[in-house]
Amino acid sequence: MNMIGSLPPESQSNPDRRTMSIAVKFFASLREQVGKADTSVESQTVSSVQDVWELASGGRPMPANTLMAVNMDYVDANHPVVEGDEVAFFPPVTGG
Amino acid sequence: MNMIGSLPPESQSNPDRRTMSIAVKFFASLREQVGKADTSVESQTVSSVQDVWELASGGRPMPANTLMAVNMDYVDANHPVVEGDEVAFFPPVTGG
Amino acid sequence: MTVEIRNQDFDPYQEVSAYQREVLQADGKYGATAVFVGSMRDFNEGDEIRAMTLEHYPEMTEQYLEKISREAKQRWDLIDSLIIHRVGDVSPNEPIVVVAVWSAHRAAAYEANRYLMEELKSRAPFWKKETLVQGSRWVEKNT
Amino acid sequence: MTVEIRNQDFDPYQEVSAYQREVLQADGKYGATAVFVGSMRDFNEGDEIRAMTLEHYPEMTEQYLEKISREAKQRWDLIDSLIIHRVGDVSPNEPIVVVAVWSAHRAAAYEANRYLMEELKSRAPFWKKETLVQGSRWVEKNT
Repeated sequence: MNMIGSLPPESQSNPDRRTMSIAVKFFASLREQVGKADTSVESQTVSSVQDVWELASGGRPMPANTLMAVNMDYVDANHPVVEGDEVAFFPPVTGG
Repeated sequence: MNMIGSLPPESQSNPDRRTMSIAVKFFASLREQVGKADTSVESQTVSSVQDVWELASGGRPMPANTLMAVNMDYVDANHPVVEGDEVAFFPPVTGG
Repeated sequence: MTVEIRNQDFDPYQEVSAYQREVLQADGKYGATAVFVGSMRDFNEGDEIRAMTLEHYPEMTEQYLEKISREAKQRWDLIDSLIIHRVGDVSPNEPIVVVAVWSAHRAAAYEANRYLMEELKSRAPFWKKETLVQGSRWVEKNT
Repeated sequence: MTVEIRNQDFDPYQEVSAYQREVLQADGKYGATAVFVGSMRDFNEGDEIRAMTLEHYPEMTEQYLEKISREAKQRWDLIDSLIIHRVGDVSPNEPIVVVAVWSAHRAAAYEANRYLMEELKSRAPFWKKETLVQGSRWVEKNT
Protein backbone atom coordinates (compact mmCIF):
# COMPACT_ATOMS: atom_id res chain seq x y z
CA MET A 1 0.00 0.00 0.00
CA ASN A 2 1.27 3.47 -0.81
CA MET A 3 0.20 5.06 2.48
CA ILE A 4 2.28 7.37 4.62
CA GLY A 5 2.59 6.43 8.26
CA SER A 6 1.39 9.19 10.53
CA LEU A 7 -1.49 10.89 8.74
CA PRO A 8 -5.02 9.66 9.57
CA PRO A 9 -6.13 7.12 6.92
CA GLU A 10 -8.96 9.28 5.60
CA SER A 11 -6.75 12.15 4.54
CA GLN A 12 -4.20 9.72 3.08
CA SER A 13 -6.51 7.68 0.97
CA ASN A 14 -8.41 10.45 -0.65
CA PRO A 15 -6.68 13.74 0.14
CA ASP A 16 -8.50 15.94 -2.34
CA ARG A 17 -11.92 14.27 -2.12
CA ARG A 18 -12.04 12.92 -5.63
CA THR A 19 -14.74 10.35 -6.32
CA MET A 20 -13.18 6.91 -5.88
CA SER A 21 -14.45 3.76 -7.51
CA ILE A 22 -14.00 0.57 -5.46
CA ALA A 23 -14.90 -2.90 -6.71
CA VAL A 24 -16.65 -5.01 -4.06
CA LYS A 25 -17.18 -8.76 -3.82
CA PHE A 26 -19.23 -10.84 -1.40
CA PHE A 27 -18.80 -14.59 -1.05
CA ALA A 28 -20.73 -17.56 0.32
CA SER A 29 -23.25 -16.81 3.10
CA LEU A 30 -22.45 -13.06 2.95
CA ARG A 31 -23.20 -13.06 -0.76
CA GLU A 32 -26.58 -14.60 0.01
CA GLN A 33 -27.30 -12.21 2.91
CA VAL A 34 -26.34 -9.06 1.04
CA GLY A 35 -27.98 -10.40 -2.10
CA LYS A 36 -25.17 -9.70 -4.53
CA ALA A 37 -21.82 -11.18 -5.53
CA ASP A 38 -20.21 -8.17 -7.22
CA THR A 39 -20.85 -4.48 -6.94
CA SER A 40 -18.93 -1.25 -6.78
CA VAL A 41 -19.04 1.85 -4.65
CA GLU A 42 -18.41 5.32 -6.01
CA SER A 43 -17.87 7.87 -3.27
CA GLN A 44 -15.90 10.93 -2.20
CA THR A 45 -16.00 10.03 1.50
CA VAL A 46 -15.06 6.35 1.63
CA SER A 47 -11.68 5.84 3.26
CA SER A 48 -11.60 2.41 4.92
CA VAL A 49 -12.76 -1.14 4.30
CA GLN A 50 -15.42 -0.54 6.99
CA ASP A 51 -16.78 2.41 4.94
CA VAL A 52 -16.90 0.21 1.86
CA TRP A 53 -18.91 -2.42 3.75
CA GLU A 54 -21.43 0.18 4.90
CA LEU A 55 -22.02 1.56 1.44
CA ALA A 56 -21.97 -1.76 -0.38
CA SER A 57 -24.10 -3.72 2.10
CA GLY A 58 -26.78 -1.04 2.39
CA GLY A 59 -25.84 -0.19 5.95
CA ARG A 60 -26.37 -3.60 7.53
CA PRO A 61 -24.20 -4.53 10.51
CA MET A 62 -21.10 -6.51 9.61
CA PRO A 63 -21.16 -10.04 11.13
CA ALA A 64 -18.50 -10.33 13.83
CA ASN A 65 -16.49 -13.07 12.09
CA THR A 66 -16.39 -11.42 8.65
CA LEU A 67 -13.07 -11.69 6.80
CA MET A 68 -11.90 -8.92 4.51
CA ALA A 69 -9.36 -8.65 1.71
CA VAL A 70 -8.10 -5.69 -0.28
CA ASN A 71 -6.66 -6.66 -3.64
CA MET A 72 -6.70 -10.29 -2.43
CA ASP A 73 -4.64 -9.70 0.70
CA TYR A 74 -6.23 -10.18 4.10
CA VAL A 75 -6.72 -6.87 5.97
CA ASP A 76 -8.82 -5.62 8.89
CA ALA A 77 -11.76 -3.23 8.76
CA ASN A 78 -9.62 -0.13 9.40
CA HIS A 79 -7.49 -0.75 6.35
CA PRO A 80 -7.53 2.23 3.96
CA VAL A 81 -8.81 1.92 0.42
CA VAL A 82 -7.74 3.80 -2.71
CA GLU A 83 -9.17 4.30 -6.16
CA GLY A 84 -9.32 1.05 -8.09
CA ASP A 85 -9.05 -1.30 -5.11
CA GLU A 86 -10.94 -4.58 -5.04
CA VAL A 87 -12.45 -5.18 -1.61
CA ALA A 88 -13.90 -8.57 -0.68
CA PHE A 89 -16.03 -9.67 2.29
CA PHE A 90 -16.57 -13.27 3.25
CA PRO A 91 -17.34 -15.58 6.18
CA PRO A 92 -14.75 -17.85 7.82
CA VAL A 93 -13.29 -20.21 5.22
CA THR A 94 -14.15 -23.91 5.10
CA GLY A 95 -11.98 -25.48 2.41
CA GLY A 96 -9.81 -28.60 2.50
CA MET B 1 7.07 -66.31 29.45
CA ASN B 2 6.32 -68.99 32.06
CA MET B 3 8.85 -67.74 34.60
CA ILE B 4 8.28 -67.32 38.32
CA GLY B 5 9.27 -64.00 39.77
CA SER B 6 11.76 -64.37 42.59
CA LEU B 7 13.99 -67.28 41.64
CA PRO B 8 17.26 -66.50 39.86
CA PRO B 9 16.84 -66.90 36.07
CA GLU B 10 19.18 -69.86 35.80
CA SER B 11 17.24 -72.10 38.15
CA GLN B 12 13.96 -71.02 36.55
CA SER B 13 14.86 -71.69 32.98
CA ASN B 14 16.39 -75.07 33.37
CA PRO B 15 15.74 -76.34 36.89
CA ASP B 16 16.84 -79.93 36.42
CA ARG B 17 19.69 -79.32 33.98
CA ARG B 18 18.20 -81.01 30.98
CA THR B 19 19.91 -80.37 27.68
CA MET B 20 18.07 -77.49 26.03
CA SER B 21 17.97 -76.86 22.30
CA ILE B 22 17.78 -73.19 21.28
CA ALA B 23 17.49 -71.99 17.67
CA VAL B 24 19.71 -69.00 16.95
CA LYS B 25 19.57 -66.44 14.12
CA PHE B 26 21.98 -63.69 13.15
CA PHE B 27 21.06 -60.88 10.77
CA ALA B 28 22.78 -58.28 8.62
CA SER B 29 26.27 -57.21 9.75
CA LEU B 30 26.17 -59.62 12.72
CA ARG B 31 25.42 -62.48 10.35
CA GLU B 32 28.49 -61.53 8.35
CA GLN B 33 30.70 -61.09 11.43
CA VAL B 34 29.67 -64.35 13.06
CA GLY B 35 29.71 -66.10 9.69
CA LYS B 36 26.35 -67.80 9.94
CA ALA B 37 22.67 -66.96 9.59
CA ASP B 38 21.12 -69.88 11.47
CA THR B 39 22.48 -72.22 14.07
CA SER B 40 21.37 -73.86 17.28
CA VAL B 41 22.86 -74.35 20.70
CA GLU B 42 22.42 -77.53 22.72
CA SER B 43 23.43 -77.07 26.34
CA GLN B 44 22.62 -77.94 29.95
CA THR B 45 23.98 -74.68 31.32
CA VAL B 46 22.53 -71.97 29.08
CA SER B 47 20.01 -69.82 30.92
CA SER B 48 19.96 -66.35 29.37
CA VAL B 49 20.13 -64.70 25.98
CA GLN B 50 23.68 -63.62 26.89
CA ASP B 51 24.65 -67.29 27.37
CA VAL B 52 23.16 -68.13 23.98
CA TRP B 53 25.25 -65.38 22.35
CA GLU B 54 28.44 -66.69 23.90
CA LEU B 55 27.88 -70.24 22.75
CA ALA B 56 26.54 -69.39 19.31
CA SER B 57 29.06 -66.68 18.45
CA GLY B 58 32.07 -68.71 19.54
CA GLY B 59 32.78 -66.47 22.52
CA ARG B 60 33.22 -63.19 20.70
CA PRO B 61 32.23 -59.99 22.51
CA MET B 62 28.72 -58.77 21.76
CA PRO B 63 28.73 -55.38 20.01
CA ALA B 64 27.30 -52.72 22.32
CA ASN B 65 24.33 -51.84 20.16
CA THR B 66 23.20 -55.43 19.47
CA LEU B 67 19.44 -55.99 19.52
CA MET B 68 18.00 -59.28 20.71
CA ALA B 69 14.69 -61.05 20.34
CA VAL B 70 13.31 -64.23 21.88
CA ASN B 71 10.52 -65.79 19.85
CA MET B 72 10.37 -62.55 17.85
CA ASP B 73 9.82 -60.26 20.83
CA TYR B 74 12.48 -57.75 21.77
CA VAL B 75 14.28 -58.64 25.05
CA ASP B 76 17.52 -57.70 26.80
CA ALA B 77 20.56 -59.89 27.31
CA ASN B 78 19.43 -61.07 30.76
CA HIS B 79 16.22 -62.50 29.44
CA PRO B 80 15.86 -66.22 30.29
CA VAL B 81 15.62 -68.84 27.57
CA VAL B 82 13.78 -72.14 27.60
CA GLU B 83 13.81 -75.26 25.49
CA GLY B 84 12.61 -74.59 21.96
CA ASP B 85 13.11 -70.81 22.03
CA GLU B 86 14.25 -68.96 18.92
CA VAL B 87 16.84 -66.33 19.81
CA ALA B 88 17.88 -63.67 17.29
CA PHE B 89 20.74 -61.17 17.31
CA PHE B 90 20.94 -58.18 15.01
CA PRO B 91 22.35 -54.68 14.65
CA PRO B 92 20.22 -51.51 14.91
CA VAL B 93 17.47 -51.61 12.32
CA THR B 94 17.51 -49.45 9.19
CA GLY B 95 14.21 -50.00 7.40
CA GLY B 96 11.74 -47.51 5.99
CA MET C 1 5.67 -25.75 -6.58
CA THR C 2 2.31 -26.18 -8.23
CA VAL C 3 -1.20 -25.10 -7.28
CA GLU C 4 -4.31 -26.09 -9.21
CA ILE C 5 -8.02 -25.48 -8.79
CA ARG C 6 -10.20 -28.14 -10.47
CA ASN C 7 -13.90 -28.06 -11.18
CA GLN C 8 -14.08 -31.76 -12.10
CA ASP C 9 -13.54 -34.96 -10.14
CA PHE C 10 -9.91 -36.16 -10.14
CA ASP C 11 -7.89 -39.14 -8.90
CA PRO C 12 -5.42 -37.79 -6.33
CA TYR C 13 -3.10 -40.79 -6.57
CA GLN C 14 -2.89 -40.63 -10.35
CA GLU C 15 -2.25 -36.90 -10.08
CA VAL C 16 0.61 -37.30 -7.61
CA SER C 17 2.06 -40.15 -9.64
CA ALA C 18 1.87 -38.24 -12.91
CA TYR C 19 3.30 -35.08 -11.36
CA GLN C 20 6.20 -37.02 -9.93
CA ARG C 21 6.92 -38.68 -13.27
CA GLU C 22 6.30 -35.78 -15.64
CA VAL C 23 6.96 -32.57 -13.73
CA LEU C 24 9.13 -33.33 -10.70
CA GLN C 25 11.77 -35.31 -12.56
CA ALA C 26 13.88 -35.74 -9.44
CA ASP C 27 14.33 -39.51 -9.54
CA GLY C 28 16.61 -40.69 -6.77
CA LYS C 29 16.67 -37.27 -5.06
CA TYR C 30 13.64 -37.57 -2.81
CA GLY C 31 13.56 -40.13 -0.05
CA ALA C 32 10.25 -38.93 1.37
CA THR C 33 6.86 -38.10 -0.11
CA ALA C 34 4.03 -37.08 2.20
CA VAL C 35 0.58 -37.01 0.65
CA PHE C 36 -2.65 -35.89 2.26
CA VAL C 37 -6.02 -36.43 0.62
CA GLY C 38 -9.13 -34.77 2.02
CA SER C 39 -12.32 -36.30 0.67
CA MET C 40 -16.00 -35.67 1.07
CA ARG C 41 -17.76 -37.59 3.79
CA ASP C 42 -21.45 -38.49 3.54
CA PHE C 43 -22.11 -37.31 7.11
CA ASN C 44 -21.31 -34.15 9.06
CA GLU C 45 -22.49 -32.76 12.37
CA GLY C 46 -24.77 -35.76 12.73
CA ASP C 47 -26.51 -35.31 9.38
CA GLU C 48 -26.46 -37.23 6.12
CA ILE C 49 -24.88 -35.15 3.37
CA ARG C 50 -26.10 -35.72 -0.16
CA ALA C 51 -23.87 -33.31 -2.05
CA MET C 52 -21.70 -30.27 -1.60
CA THR C 53 -20.89 -27.11 -3.50
CA LEU C 54 -17.45 -25.59 -3.07
CA GLU C 55 -17.19 -21.89 -3.75
CA HIS C 56 -13.89 -20.03 -3.96
CA TYR C 57 -12.48 -16.57 -4.68
CA PRO C 58 -10.83 -16.98 -8.08
CA GLU C 59 -7.26 -15.64 -8.16
CA MET C 60 -7.09 -14.91 -4.43
CA THR C 61 -7.37 -18.64 -3.69
CA GLU C 62 -4.55 -19.53 -6.08
CA GLN C 63 -2.40 -16.63 -4.81
CA TYR C 64 -2.93 -17.69 -1.21
CA LEU C 65 -2.04 -21.33 -1.95
CA GLU C 66 1.06 -20.20 -3.84
CA LYS C 67 2.05 -18.01 -0.90
CA ILE C 68 1.84 -20.84 1.64
CA SER C 69 3.70 -23.14 -0.80
CA ARG C 70 6.53 -20.59 -0.96
CA GLU C 71 6.49 -20.22 2.83
CA ALA C 72 6.75 -23.98 3.29
CA LYS C 73 9.68 -24.13 0.88
CA GLN C 74 11.47 -21.39 2.82
CA ARG C 75 10.85 -23.04 6.15
CA TRP C 76 11.68 -26.67 5.30
CA ASP C 77 14.19 -28.31 3.00
CA LEU C 78 11.74 -29.36 0.29
CA ILE C 79 12.23 -30.53 -3.26
CA ASP C 80 8.72 -29.64 -4.41
CA SER C 81 5.06 -29.46 -3.46
CA LEU C 82 1.73 -29.92 -5.23
CA ILE C 83 -1.71 -28.71 -4.12
CA ILE C 84 -4.87 -29.55 -6.05
CA HIS C 85 -8.21 -28.33 -4.69
CA ARG C 86 -11.66 -29.05 -6.01
CA VAL C 87 -14.38 -26.44 -6.53
CA GLY C 88 -17.96 -26.68 -7.81
CA ASP C 89 -20.40 -29.53 -7.20
CA VAL C 90 -18.85 -32.42 -5.28
CA SER C 91 -20.36 -35.83 -4.48
CA PRO C 92 -19.65 -37.96 -1.41
CA ASN C 93 -16.31 -39.79 -1.47
CA GLU C 94 -14.83 -37.51 -4.14
CA PRO C 95 -11.51 -35.92 -3.23
CA ILE C 96 -11.65 -32.26 -2.19
CA VAL C 97 -7.94 -31.63 -1.78
CA VAL C 98 -4.60 -33.34 -2.29
CA VAL C 99 -1.37 -31.95 -0.87
CA ALA C 100 1.91 -33.70 -1.77
CA VAL C 101 5.37 -32.74 -0.55
CA TRP C 102 8.70 -34.21 -1.68
CA SER C 103 11.92 -33.96 0.33
CA ALA C 104 15.14 -35.85 0.97
CA HIS C 105 14.15 -36.80 4.52
CA ARG C 106 10.80 -37.52 6.12
CA ALA C 107 10.54 -34.86 8.85
CA ALA C 108 10.41 -32.02 6.32
CA ALA C 109 7.81 -33.78 4.17
CA TYR C 110 5.52 -34.59 7.11
CA GLU C 111 5.79 -31.18 8.74
CA ALA C 112 5.45 -29.11 5.58
CA ASN C 113 2.47 -31.17 4.46
CA ARG C 114 0.68 -30.60 7.76
CA TYR C 115 1.57 -26.91 7.66
CA LEU C 116 0.10 -26.54 4.17
CA MET C 117 -3.13 -28.26 5.19
CA GLU C 118 -3.54 -26.21 8.38
CA GLU C 119 -2.91 -22.94 6.52
CA LEU C 120 -5.23 -24.01 3.73
CA LYS C 121 -8.03 -24.94 6.14
CA SER C 122 -7.72 -21.76 8.21
CA ARG C 123 -7.14 -19.09 5.54
CA ALA C 124 -7.62 -20.24 1.93
CA PRO C 125 -10.82 -18.67 0.56
CA PHE C 126 -13.04 -21.69 -0.04
CA TRP C 127 -16.56 -22.21 1.31
CA LYS C 128 -18.60 -25.38 1.51
CA LYS C 129 -22.35 -25.56 1.20
CA GLU C 130 -23.85 -28.92 2.07
CA THR C 131 -27.00 -30.37 0.56
CA LEU C 132 -28.86 -32.33 3.21
CA VAL C 133 -31.81 -34.68 2.78
CA GLN C 134 -33.91 -31.55 3.22
CA GLY C 135 -32.45 -28.19 2.39
CA SER C 136 -28.87 -26.99 2.42
CA ARG C 137 -26.51 -25.11 4.75
CA TRP C 138 -23.17 -23.37 4.73
CA VAL C 139 -20.51 -25.25 6.70
CA GLU C 140 -19.47 -23.10 9.65
CA LYS C 141 -17.06 -25.27 11.63
CA ASN C 142 -14.10 -26.35 9.57
CA THR C 143 -12.72 -29.16 11.73
CA MET D 1 -5.25 -53.17 9.01
CA THR D 2 -2.94 -54.73 6.48
CA VAL D 3 0.80 -55.38 6.44
CA GLU D 4 2.67 -56.69 3.43
CA ILE D 5 6.31 -57.48 2.66
CA ARG D 6 7.13 -57.35 -1.06
CA ASN D 7 10.21 -58.60 -2.86
CA GLN D 8 9.35 -56.87 -6.15
CA ASP D 9 9.04 -53.24 -7.17
CA PHE D 10 5.55 -51.80 -6.64
CA ASP D 11 3.65 -48.58 -7.36
CA PRO D 12 2.68 -47.13 -3.97
CA TYR D 13 -0.07 -44.92 -5.41
CA GLN D 14 -1.70 -47.74 -7.32
CA GLU D 15 -1.49 -49.88 -4.19
CA VAL D 16 -3.18 -47.29 -1.99
CA SER D 17 -5.80 -46.63 -4.65
CA ALA D 18 -6.54 -50.32 -5.14
CA TYR D 19 -6.66 -50.99 -1.40
CA GLN D 20 -9.09 -48.14 -0.89
CA ARG D 21 -11.32 -49.36 -3.70
CA GLU D 22 -11.15 -53.11 -3.15
CA VAL D 23 -10.41 -53.69 0.53
CA LEU D 24 -11.34 -50.61 2.52
CA GLN D 25 -14.82 -50.14 1.04
CA ALA D 26 -15.60 -47.21 3.30
CA ASP D 27 -16.73 -44.73 0.63
CA GLY D 28 -17.93 -41.52 2.22
CA LYS D 29 -16.71 -42.49 5.71
CA TYR D 30 -13.15 -41.21 5.57
CA GLY D 31 -12.47 -37.52 5.20
CA ALA D 32 -8.71 -37.87 5.60
CA THR D 33 -6.08 -40.13 4.06
CA ALA D 34 -2.43 -39.61 5.01
CA VAL D 35 0.10 -41.43 2.85
CA PHE D 36 3.85 -41.57 3.31
CA VAL D 37 6.16 -43.04 0.68
CA GLY D 38 9.81 -43.68 1.47
CA SER D 39 11.89 -44.22 -1.65
CA MET D 40 15.48 -45.03 -2.39
CA ARG D 41 17.78 -42.08 -2.94
CA ASP D 42 20.84 -42.34 -5.17
CA PHE D 43 23.05 -40.62 -2.58
CA ASN D 44 23.64 -41.12 1.15
CA GLU D 45 26.23 -39.80 3.59
CA GLY D 46 27.89 -37.99 0.69
CA ASP D 47 28.27 -41.07 -1.54
CA GLU D 48 26.60 -42.16 -4.74
CA ILE D 49 24.48 -45.26 -4.15
CA ARG D 50 24.12 -47.71 -7.04
CA ALA D 51 21.81 -50.27 -5.46
CA MET D 52 20.57 -51.54 -2.14
CA THR D 53 19.68 -54.86 -0.58
CA LEU D 54 17.02 -54.90 2.11
CA GLU D 55 17.21 -57.79 4.55
CA HIS D 56 14.48 -58.57 7.08
CA TYR D 57 13.57 -61.10 9.76
CA PRO D 58 10.69 -63.01 8.19
CA GLU D 59 7.67 -63.33 10.50
CA MET D 60 9.12 -61.03 13.18
CA THR D 61 8.95 -58.10 10.78
CA GLU D 62 5.32 -58.76 9.89
CA GLN D 63 4.41 -59.34 13.55
CA TYR D 64 6.08 -56.11 14.57
CA LEU D 65 4.32 -54.10 11.85
CA GLU D 66 1.00 -55.66 12.83
CA LYS D 67 1.65 -54.78 16.46
CA ILE D 68 2.29 -51.09 15.71
CA SER D 69 -0.74 -51.02 13.40
CA ARG D 70 -2.90 -52.31 16.29
CA GLU D 71 -1.32 -49.78 18.65
CA ALA D 72 -2.07 -46.93 16.25
CA LYS D 73 -5.68 -48.06 15.94
CA GLN D 74 -6.05 -48.11 19.72
CA ARG D 75 -4.50 -44.70 20.13
CA TRP D 76 -6.25 -42.79 17.32
CA ASP D 77 -9.71 -42.94 15.82
CA LEU D 78 -8.73 -44.68 12.57
CA ILE D 79 -10.77 -46.42 9.92
CA ASP D 80 -7.89 -48.50 8.55
CA SER D 81 -4.16 -48.59 7.81
CA LEU D 82 -1.94 -50.18 5.19
CA ILE D 83 1.82 -50.79 5.37
CA ILE D 84 3.78 -52.23 2.43
CA HIS D 85 7.55 -52.62 2.80
CA ARG D 86 10.01 -53.77 0.19
CA VAL D 87 12.76 -56.35 0.74
CA GLY D 88 15.46 -57.76 -1.54
CA ASP D 89 17.37 -55.89 -4.23
CA VAL D 90 16.18 -52.31 -4.66
CA SER D 91 17.23 -49.76 -7.32
CA PRO D 92 17.39 -45.99 -6.89
CA ASN D 93 14.02 -44.23 -6.95
CA GLU D 94 12.08 -47.40 -6.21
CA PRO D 95 9.72 -47.19 -3.24
CA ILE D 96 10.89 -48.85 -0.03
CA VAL D 97 7.83 -48.31 2.11
CA VAL D 98 4.32 -46.92 1.88
CA VAL D 99 2.19 -46.22 4.94
CA ALA D 100 -1.43 -45.13 4.43
CA VAL D 101 -3.91 -44.25 7.16
CA TRP D 102 -7.63 -43.49 6.74
CA SER D 103 -9.69 -41.59 9.30
CA ALA D 104 -12.72 -39.31 9.54
CA HIS D 105 -10.61 -36.25 10.44
CA ARG D 106 -7.11 -35.21 9.50
CA ALA D 107 -5.33 -35.02 12.87
CA ALA D 108 -5.68 -38.76 13.49
CA ALA D 109 -4.48 -39.66 9.98
CA TYR D 110 -1.41 -37.40 10.15
CA GLU D 111 -0.41 -38.37 13.66
CA ALA D 112 -0.95 -42.11 13.27
CA ASN D 113 0.95 -42.12 9.97
CA ARG D 114 3.94 -40.42 11.55
CA TYR D 115 3.77 -42.74 14.56
CA LEU D 116 3.81 -45.81 12.30
CA MET D 117 6.81 -44.52 10.35
CA GLU D 118 8.79 -43.61 13.47
CA GLU D 119 8.09 -46.99 15.08
CA LEU D 120 8.92 -48.76 11.82
CA LYS D 121 12.21 -46.88 11.42
CA SER D 122 13.31 -47.40 15.01
CA ARG D 123 12.24 -51.00 15.70
CA ALA D 124 11.07 -52.98 12.66
CA PRO D 125 13.72 -55.60 11.79
CA PHE D 126 14.94 -54.44 8.38
CA TRP D 127 18.54 -53.76 7.37
CA LYS D 128 19.87 -51.89 4.38
CA LYS D 129 23.11 -52.70 2.62
CA GLU D 130 24.20 -50.12 0.08
CA THR D 131 26.18 -50.85 -3.07
CA LEU D 132 28.55 -47.96 -3.72
CA VAL D 133 30.62 -47.25 -6.82
CA GLN D 134 33.26 -49.36 -5.13
CA GLY D 135 32.23 -51.92 -2.56
CA SER D 136 29.24 -52.04 -0.24
CA ARG D 137 28.32 -51.14 3.32
CA TRP D 138 25.60 -51.67 5.89
CA VAL D 139 23.66 -48.53 6.65
CA GLU D 140 24.23 -47.58 10.27
CA LYS D 141 22.43 -44.27 10.71
CA ASN D 142 18.75 -44.53 9.94
CA THR D 143 17.84 -40.86 9.64
